[in-house]
Amino acid sequence: AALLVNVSNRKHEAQNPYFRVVELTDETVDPAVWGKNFPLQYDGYRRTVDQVRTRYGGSEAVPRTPTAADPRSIVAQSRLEEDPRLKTIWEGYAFATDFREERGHAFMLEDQTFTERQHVAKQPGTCLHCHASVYVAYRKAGGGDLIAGFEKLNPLPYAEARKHVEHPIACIDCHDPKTMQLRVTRPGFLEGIRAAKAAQGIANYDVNRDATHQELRSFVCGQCHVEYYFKGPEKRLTYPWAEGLTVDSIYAYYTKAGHADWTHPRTGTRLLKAQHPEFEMWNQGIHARSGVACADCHMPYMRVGAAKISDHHVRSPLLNINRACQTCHKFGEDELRARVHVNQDRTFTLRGRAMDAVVALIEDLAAAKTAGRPDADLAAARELHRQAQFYLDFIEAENSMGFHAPGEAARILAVSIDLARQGQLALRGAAPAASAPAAPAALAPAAAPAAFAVSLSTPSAPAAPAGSPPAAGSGARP
Amino acid sequence: AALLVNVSNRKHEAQNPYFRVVELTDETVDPAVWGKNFPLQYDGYRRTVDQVRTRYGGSEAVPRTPTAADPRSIVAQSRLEEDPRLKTIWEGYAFATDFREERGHAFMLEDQTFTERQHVAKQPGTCLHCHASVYVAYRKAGGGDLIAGFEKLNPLPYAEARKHVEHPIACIDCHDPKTMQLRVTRPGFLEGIRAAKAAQGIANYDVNRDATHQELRSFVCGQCHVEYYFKGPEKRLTYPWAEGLTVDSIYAYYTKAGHADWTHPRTGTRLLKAQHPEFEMWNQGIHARSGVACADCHMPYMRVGAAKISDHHVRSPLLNINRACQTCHKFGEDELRARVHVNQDRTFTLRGRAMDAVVALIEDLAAAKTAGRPDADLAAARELHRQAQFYLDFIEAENSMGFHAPGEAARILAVSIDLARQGQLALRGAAPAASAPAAPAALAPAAAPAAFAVSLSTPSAPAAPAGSPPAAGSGARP
Amino acid sequence: MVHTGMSGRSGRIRILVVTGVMGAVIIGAAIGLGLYTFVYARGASYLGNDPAACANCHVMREHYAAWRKSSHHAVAVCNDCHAPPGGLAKYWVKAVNGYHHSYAFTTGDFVEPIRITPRNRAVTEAQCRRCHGDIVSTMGHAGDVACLRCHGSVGHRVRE
Ligand code: HEC
Ligand code: HEC
Ligand code: HEC
Ligand code: HEC
Ligand code: HEC
Ligand code: HEC
Ligand code: HEC
Ligand code: HEC
Ligand code: HEC
Ligand code: HEC
Ligand code: HEC
Ligand code: HEC
Ligand code: HEC
Ligand code: HEC
Ligand SMILES: [Ca+2]
Ligand SMILES: [Ca+2]
Repeated sequence: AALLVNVSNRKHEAQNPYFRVVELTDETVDPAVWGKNFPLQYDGYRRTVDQVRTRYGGSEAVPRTPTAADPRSIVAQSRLEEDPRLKTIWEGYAFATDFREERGHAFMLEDQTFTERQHVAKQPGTCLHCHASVYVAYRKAGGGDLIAGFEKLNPLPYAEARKHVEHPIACIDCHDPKTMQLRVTRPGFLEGIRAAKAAQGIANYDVNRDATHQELRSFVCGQCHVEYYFKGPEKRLTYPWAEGLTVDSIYAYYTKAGHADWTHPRTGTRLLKAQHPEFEMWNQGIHARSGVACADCHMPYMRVGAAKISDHHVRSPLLNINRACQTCHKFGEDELRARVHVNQDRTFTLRGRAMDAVVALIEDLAAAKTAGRPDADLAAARELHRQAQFYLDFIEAENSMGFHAPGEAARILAVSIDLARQGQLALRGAAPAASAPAAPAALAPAAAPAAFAVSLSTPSAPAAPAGSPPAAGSGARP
Repeated sequence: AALLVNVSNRKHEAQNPYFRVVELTDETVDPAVWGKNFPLQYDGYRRTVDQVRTRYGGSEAVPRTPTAADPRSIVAQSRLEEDPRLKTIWEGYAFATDFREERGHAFMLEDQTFTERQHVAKQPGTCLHCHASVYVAYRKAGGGDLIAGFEKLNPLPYAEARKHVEHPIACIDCHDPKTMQLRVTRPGFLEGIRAAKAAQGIANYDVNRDATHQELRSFVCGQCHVEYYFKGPEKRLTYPWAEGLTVDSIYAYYTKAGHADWTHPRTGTRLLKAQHPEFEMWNQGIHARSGVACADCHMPYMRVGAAKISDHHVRSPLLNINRACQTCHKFGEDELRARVHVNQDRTFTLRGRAMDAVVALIEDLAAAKTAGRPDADLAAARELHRQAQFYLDFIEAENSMGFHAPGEAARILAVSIDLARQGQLALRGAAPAASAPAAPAALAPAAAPAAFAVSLSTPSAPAAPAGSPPAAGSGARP
Repeated sequence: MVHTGMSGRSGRIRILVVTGVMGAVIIGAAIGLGLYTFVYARGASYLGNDPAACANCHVMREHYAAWRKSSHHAVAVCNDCHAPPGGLAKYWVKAVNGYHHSYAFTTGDFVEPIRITPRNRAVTEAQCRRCHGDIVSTMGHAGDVACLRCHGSVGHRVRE
């Protein structure tokens, strides 16, 4: 009987889990207003101010004395102080002056506004795309047209553009105010995913029209947690996916585009900086391949009374293992944490090796340059420096310390190490090794099904690896 | 009527899957006799003569014209012809003359007896430990004492010892004839696992007394699918596990022991050859950690009528995905095969890179030697050659092309690449990098629970990684 | 224990439905293996709700054993998840499955591990929502959220 009563009570609650007390329109930016209709989600959303550290993630609240230029009294720990090798690797670029562990969504706007990187370099309005609730601002600036507004704000000086926004990411950036359906509001992703799909032979893909619900549970995150660059004088935010999403295709894209983020002062190498490619790396992992979305782990369902809601306190799943992992993995919390650490510790060790190799190459190149050796002598080594640094940075910048795709992370670091050491050898006159291509053609197709893997029912077998043993090429073979 | 009989048979079978028609004693070597009691298992056992190739495993039946010295009319494909770099890497060692893809258990004795390696080198009786049913032979030779017989046959010339055995692996090597319980009969493993457990602080471990049933489902395979060497003039078969089972601890063990398998004629480096460390690598993988045994995948349960038996046709699980994998993974066969290939293709590509690096170092060393540079100049490079070659070989010799532990395989190859390239640099006067230790101390403890992970109920958290970020050391942190 | 099946319907209709569909089942099964075997293998178990009946077939025993250890053993029997709620539909599904399973079992013509068919997967998904409709009503846009993606083992976890 108890259960019965219990259930019927809940029935009541559940019939209307929330009351629409306010009308939400496509202009309602303020999350507090949305919160009136959805208090549970709003509560979680607000908790992203919490700062708790995990072995490699979360963040640490570091007190500082506010200044006029930077009123923040608390920031996250500095990654540059944690590992000074980063200063050598990024020398001459804004990141070498200030780079911190990232923290919760609540801080995104102030952290961007006040980072030292704003002072050592003139940043464009483009930056706001991923640090503020720009959806309404874009549409206003574009006279109703999202893309037009995007193009208008991008080239403005940051301070100018900053005036157009007031909130960090808000409900409206991921939800349709009428239906609460998930949706993509970011031009960068709309265009990036279209290019990526085109590379797979799918013409003019419209994510809000063509994506499945389960895909959107990751795509809303892919709006920002991706590698990017500013294209041309218009500073158009661009996701380098036209060749595909693997580090190899992204590097190929940049090579074609002839793009460089900065030139290393001591080595003279035109370098690329990778940023937070969580979406790209997740995409190469077993979880994406199994249809597991970002939200499954970072916004797991939680029960509140008779309702089951998505935990809007977006954070490290290691702070919420029970809900984030244990529905699918029936192991204890400590064991699951240990499994993550095994993958992360391994990535961390290889990352250290790769940094040593890249730093060694930098010193060798610098010495050669000071010694006045002609550019022709340095060309080969610089080419290798450029790629080794990007591959290292791709994993260094990815925020799961390898967890999202452990095997792929290790492969990328192994390639980085090889190229950096070959660079040192090139300076010593060794012929560049006729080694395997950096991009194992084999992997692209094999990994492709994962690309936006959501349907477990229709998995596709990989093509035979270009590099596989002569007699073993046939995909037909078991 | 047929139908009815059919059904009633099944109900019957269920209770009583076999009849004991013959009495089996601890002297009954011939599997055909055991087969009278257990025809289903015997049938599977006999099917290990099948030769079917997978992308990286199985084996291909290659016809040859029998000779007096080697009467085999069919062998497996040559790995040396598939990749000639192996000849350079193993130059001066027996493996450079004949090394083939391994095939089913039925061939183990003839393949060992007739391999070219028997002619280019004088092999000891020790070899038989893993290629014949030696259990009864050892006890006979030792006057009832297994170890005494083992010590007696080891030092004999192979041809001499060979006369003591007639069967390849047989039922009695894994089963107690009275109870059919699994048991370990191999001195090499009995002593090896005791040393490994001692390293973990567990004194005089007796595998047949202390191992769980689920552990034995892997240990019976670990009797042979392991790295080994012949210790001292007594040619005692030894598994190098006294420091632990990771490649790092095994390399540390060999360094202490000052052991070398051969000296590379052109480089003068004292080298180590790794052989089939399936047990050690499996042990570092997520499956071992999840309590999944060799037999779960290589001898999955199969239903014959109403009886559920273990498939004694030991082979590549990719030839039996449905039974081997789908009990635990609810994905289609093609998808599961694709997942294996993603890991294997990645390992294969890195293996190629590591081979290029090691071969390049060999050529550099050889050139320096011919140029008459003093040994002092070459010492550092040789040290690096020795380790890079062993790490490469560890994955090259492991027969799952990385599947048993994909992340670990990639790490080991990355270290190999780094060391080989550093060797080349050392020859060019570069100071050896003060790089991270080859053995990330962090991993050992983290991986330890996996060591003989069978109890999921009592997982242990890893120690903090020695190399992890300063502020992140505390194991207490989530 | 949660009751499903005919609850809420009047006994008279019930008997009609049952007898009517009984025929369907028996005929279905009969086609599959002949009346005698149907009885021998207790194919009639398809008509009841007793989980033990499902376990009459040894190939179902692992699931039965696992179900008894599951979070649902006290609240849902096999048919609560594997057959649509009462009415003709229930007996129809049972007739079809009964035919299929009996045939497969008797001929031994099926692959193990047994995998749920897409059709029965849909039945099960619907049953989850039947009991948990309330609690998941807030979840995204129910219908396109597959419960089994995360909760596939609530009924019985056969391995691990
Ligand atoms: C299978 C679970 C899972 C999935 C799916 C997943 N992640 Fe993660 N993610 C993790 C874990 C575990 C970590 C490591 C957290 C830590 O070290 O504290 C992590 C770390 C992160 C971090 C750094 C968090 C921090 O605390 O610093 C970000 C950002 C992130 N993931 C974003 C994403 C995005 C975006 C996606 C989808 C494209 C995604 N994740 C998919 C489990 C997952
Ligand atoms: C509008 C851009 C944007 C979107 C959309 C977005 N993020 Fe973030 N995310 C950020 C920024 C910026 C930060 C860093 C904030 C800071 O450090 O001040 C961040 C931080 C994080 C962190 C780190 C928290 C910590 O404690 O270190 C996680 C985890 C994360 N995001 C996951 C997600 C997931 C999952 C989604 C989708 C459900 C998502 N993000 C969607 C921009 C975004
Ligand atoms: C494509 C989306 C995107 C764009 C464009 C972008 N960011 Fe971020 N930013 C993120 C995400 C995601 C994080 C959190 C993950 C991380 O820190 O790696 C982040 C973190 C940060 C942080 C906190 C961590 C740190 O690096 O100290 C700062 C500061 C920051 N961004 C500044 C900027 C500035 C300045 C620009 C423009 C030059 C910019 N961002 C452009 C997505 C973006
Ligand atoms: C919605 C289901 C789901 C969720 C949620 C999920 N996983 Fe997984 N996980 C999988 C699947 C599926 C696989 C692939 C292997 C398999 O088929 O079991 C997997 C594989 C793994 C592996 C082995 C592969 C590797 O990279 O080593 C680890 C470790 C793992 N998950 C940890 C986690 C952790 C930690 C979390 C929470 C942060 C998590 N998973 C959340 C479904 C999930
Ligand atoms: C989770 C399943 C799994 C477990 C557990 C496992 N293996 Fe394997 N094993 C595989 C797969 C998959 C391959 C790759 C087969 C192929 O490439 O055709 C493989 C390959 C092999 C091969 C080479 C087979 C061939 O066809 O050439 C050997 C030998 C082997 N494993 C032995 C072992 C031993 C010994 C253990 C335990 C110490 C073990 N395996 C544990 C799945 C497993
Ligand atoms: C007495 C030693 C010994 C034991 C015990 C043993 N193996 Fe082997 N195994 C071998 C040898 C030797 C070969 C290679 C035979 C040849 O190539 O002629 C082999 C080959 C294999 C192969 C490769 C088959 C192929 O088609 O390539 C697999 C898989 C395998 N063993 C798995 C196992 C598993 C699983 C166990 C335990 C259940 C086991 N082995 C126990 C010695 C052993
Ligand atoms: C510790 C156990 C063990 C010992 C000792 C051992 N083998 Fe093996 N051998 C194996 C296993 C396991 C395989 C199958 C896996 C493989 O081929 O890598 C194998 C495969 C082989 C093969 C077939 C594949 C090939 O290499 O061409 C030959 C031939 C062989 N061994 C010869 C020998 C000889 C000669 C000796 C003695 C010098 C010896 N073995 C000692 C375990 C052993
Ligand atoms: C390489 C090791 C090995 C060899 C050789 C071997 N078996 Fe087994 N056998 C196993 C394993 C592992 C199991 C599973 C045991 C368990 O889990 O209880 C098994 C199980 C059995 C069982 C129990 C029922 C079953 O199938 O699970 C019988 C009976 C059996 N074996 C008979 C034989 C006979 C007869 C032979 C010789 C023709 C033989 N075995 C050779 C490893 C071996
Ligand atoms: C007895 C259960 C069991 C069997 C049998 C099994 N697995 Fe797994 N597998 C697991 C578990 C447990 C994990 C860890 C992730 C998780 O918790 O789901 C895993 C993880 C994996 C992963 C992800 C980790 C990685 O290395 O990428 C792959 C791929 C995988 N298994 C493939 C296979 C294949 C192929 C087979 C058959 C040859 C197989 N498994 C057999 C239980 C099993
Ligand atoms: C006559 C013997 C028998 C009885 C009684 C039986 N089953 Fe089965 N069942 C089988 C066989 C055989 C299969 C495998 C059929 C196949 O995979 O082709 C099966 C498969 C299944 C499947 C998975 C395949 C599918 O059709 O989706 C489900 C679910 C199932 N049974 C549920 C039940 C339930 C619930 C009961 C009791 C109402 C039951 N079974 C009673 C023999 C039986
Ligand atoms: C609480 C719900 C629930 C109950 C009760 C339940 N099942 Fe299931 N059953 C499921 C789900 C869900 C699946 C599908 C598993 C999957 O695909 O992950 C399933 C699948 C199956 C399968 C196919 C095997 C598979 O894994 O696909 C069989 C057979 C089966 N059930 C039999 C039974 C029997 C017999 C009983 C009663 C003893 C029973 N079930 C009780 C939910 C249930
Ligand atoms: C006949 C009604 C009924 C059906 C059908 C049913 N459930 Fe339940 N379920 C319940 C009840 C009642 C509870 C509460 C049991 C308790 O608290 O012990 C429950 C508990 C749960 C729980 C929480 C306990 C746990 O195992 O984590 C989950 C999750 C769940 N159900 C999911 C499902 C899914 C998924 C399905 C479909 C495969 C399903 N249920 C089918 C009645 C049902
Ligand atoms: C970074 C993206 C993101 C932001 C920002 C966001 N949500 Fe969500 N929200 C999600 C995702 C993902 C889901 C799960 C949707 C699904 O699977 O259908 C969700 C689900 C919901 C749901 C459906 C019920 C549930 O909890 O699953 C409501 C209501 C909701 N969000 C309200 C809000 C409110 C109110 C805000 C602002 C305070 C907000 N969301 C901000 C991503 C976001
Ligand atoms: C993405 C993974 C995921 C999906 C899909 C999912 N759930 Fe859940 N479910 C969870 C998690 C995580 C919890 C635990 C929440 C908590 O502990 O607060 C849960 C809890 C539950 C509970 C137990 C609530 C309680 O504590 O009593 C029920 C019942 C339930 N889910 C039913 C369903 C049903 C029905 C569906 C399909 C409509 C479904 N779930 C889909 C992840 C999921
Ligand atoms: Ca962080
Ligand atoms: Ca083989």
